[in-house]
Amino acid sequence: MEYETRVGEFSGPLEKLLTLIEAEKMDINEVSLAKVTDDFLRYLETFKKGMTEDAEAIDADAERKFRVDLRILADFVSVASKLIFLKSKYLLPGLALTQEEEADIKDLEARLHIYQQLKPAIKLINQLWATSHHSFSRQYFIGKVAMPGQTTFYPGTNLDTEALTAAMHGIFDTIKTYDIETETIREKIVTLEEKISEVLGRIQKEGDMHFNNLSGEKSRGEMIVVFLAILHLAREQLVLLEQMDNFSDIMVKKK
Amino acid sequence: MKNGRASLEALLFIHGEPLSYKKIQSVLGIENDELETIIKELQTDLESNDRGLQLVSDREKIQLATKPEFNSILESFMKEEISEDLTPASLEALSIIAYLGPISRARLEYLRGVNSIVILRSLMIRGLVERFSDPEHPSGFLYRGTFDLMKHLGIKEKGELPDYEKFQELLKVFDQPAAETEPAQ
Amino acid sequence: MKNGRASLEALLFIHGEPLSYKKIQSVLGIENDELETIIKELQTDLESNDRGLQLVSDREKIQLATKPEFNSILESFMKEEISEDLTPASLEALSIIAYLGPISRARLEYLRGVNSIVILRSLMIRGLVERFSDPEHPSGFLYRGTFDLMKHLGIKEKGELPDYEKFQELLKVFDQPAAETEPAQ
Repeated sequence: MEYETRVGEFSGPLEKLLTLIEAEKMDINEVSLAKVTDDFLRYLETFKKGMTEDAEAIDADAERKFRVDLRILADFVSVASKLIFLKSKYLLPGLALTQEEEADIKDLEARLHIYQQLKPAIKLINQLWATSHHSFSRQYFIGKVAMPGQTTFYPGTNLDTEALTAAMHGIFDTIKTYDIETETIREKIVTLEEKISEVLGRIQKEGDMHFNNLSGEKSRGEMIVVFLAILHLAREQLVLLEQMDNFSDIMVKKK
Repeated sequence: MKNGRASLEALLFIHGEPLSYKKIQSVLGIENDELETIIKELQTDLESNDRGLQLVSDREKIQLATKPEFNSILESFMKEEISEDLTPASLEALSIIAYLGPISRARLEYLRGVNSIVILRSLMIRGLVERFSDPEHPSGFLYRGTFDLMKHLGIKEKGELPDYEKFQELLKVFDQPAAETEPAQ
Repeated sequence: MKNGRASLEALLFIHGEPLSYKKIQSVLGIENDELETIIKELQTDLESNDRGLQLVSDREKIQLATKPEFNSILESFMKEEISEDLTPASLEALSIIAYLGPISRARLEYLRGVNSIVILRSLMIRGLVERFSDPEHPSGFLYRGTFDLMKHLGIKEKGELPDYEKFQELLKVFDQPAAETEPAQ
């Protein structure tokens, strides 16, 4: 299927994270995770950029591709937010992690360990796929398909128009569920671009301001996205991050 | 040739139809004499009571088939298989073909989200569906309901099926423009 | 049963697709024990270098297929549909399903850290993976590799995958209840 090409290019956040950690020859732990966070976010950005380009095309195919990408993005963002929490432990001592968030980070570590053990299996299947000799079987009742003009007709006892209509409804229900699931994901993602431009806008308007101000009354999830956006901006060197001492607020400054 | 019998068995097994001596020689890369020897060996093997297959041949062609002593058991097996009630999966495939046919296999599979080769074959064997060459892509095939199916459903054309218009509309939303025709087998 | 091996061979030959043990028992009118014995006998027969066929099996179903060593002879004959390349994501999902299947979507997604509905759909359309009702949770589904996958990889059963036992150990992680959450928020 055409629109799965994009999905295929990205194995997933765990694979990416593990690759980054292994490239640095580090073990899987909090320190190494915190260390590769920026690289991970940068990667997430390139993924996002590809998506925006797709979203500009308006035909149905591009729209579908965009929705598929959203699903994957959701998972990358989910991992990214865990990394941000972790990083924030080092950067924002004021933002104490809840038990749940600590558990999330432990869970991420555990998953990476499992993924590391799984990786050889993926290599093995890839090898088999590329080099194996195939075994072939016969078609279902080969040679028994009725020739034109031949009268075989076995409808069974449950075939009527109602049964066919019900089956059609079932198919379209499945398709609808599939679409709704993506819509929900879309609603839940606060897109990075929006946040980034929002932050930029406010900085330009009000000059330097405190991170606490910026995040305002928002939910924790959104606060993380704001933080993510700031990290992104800092990386792009659009603003400078300044933390006076370990326990203070972070200053966001216009460059 | 090493493993001549085994190669011949494998080849005739997947081909399903009578295969000419010439073709076999070229596929296995052997001369006529050697092929004759291998066929005789295979024939002798198949005579065993532990084998259920036999070679059917004329001067030019040869085919692997089941021994006649299993005809009755196999025929009743097949009859039972194709007269069973349609499974939910078969009904699903058949409904798409009835409502949206003629349709390619790729499109059917795309809508169902499942590989449908075997189900299509079973629907054809049951006389519910037929396959024909796609007039627009001569190398591809399309599937449609048979005349007997329409008669059984009590309709003259698919437009008479309940909610026909509605499903056509729904389909437009979901439709996929990419090339859909099934390559020739 | 007299001629058990021969009947089984003829039955699998005609049917072509994987056939369930249950169905075979009812067609041949034999009990499970006897069927197991017959299958073992047939398997032993097929090991001979003079035979070109083998049995592919998943303990519930069984199928007659050609031995992989005849691939080069047969490939030109079979228009293969599934040999297209696998994308990294498909490969990742397929490997997990091949080694750890039957597996739920939630577990697959836990291990991949990524929503896998699209990949699962594409693997099912290609006929490499199939979905079935979880016998322990009737409303849930499990995914497993298909016979077509095994044949494509040239194995007779999934236990022949390299280091199969070792990777099975990884399933122990699911004994901890925490490992069941879906990754997508």
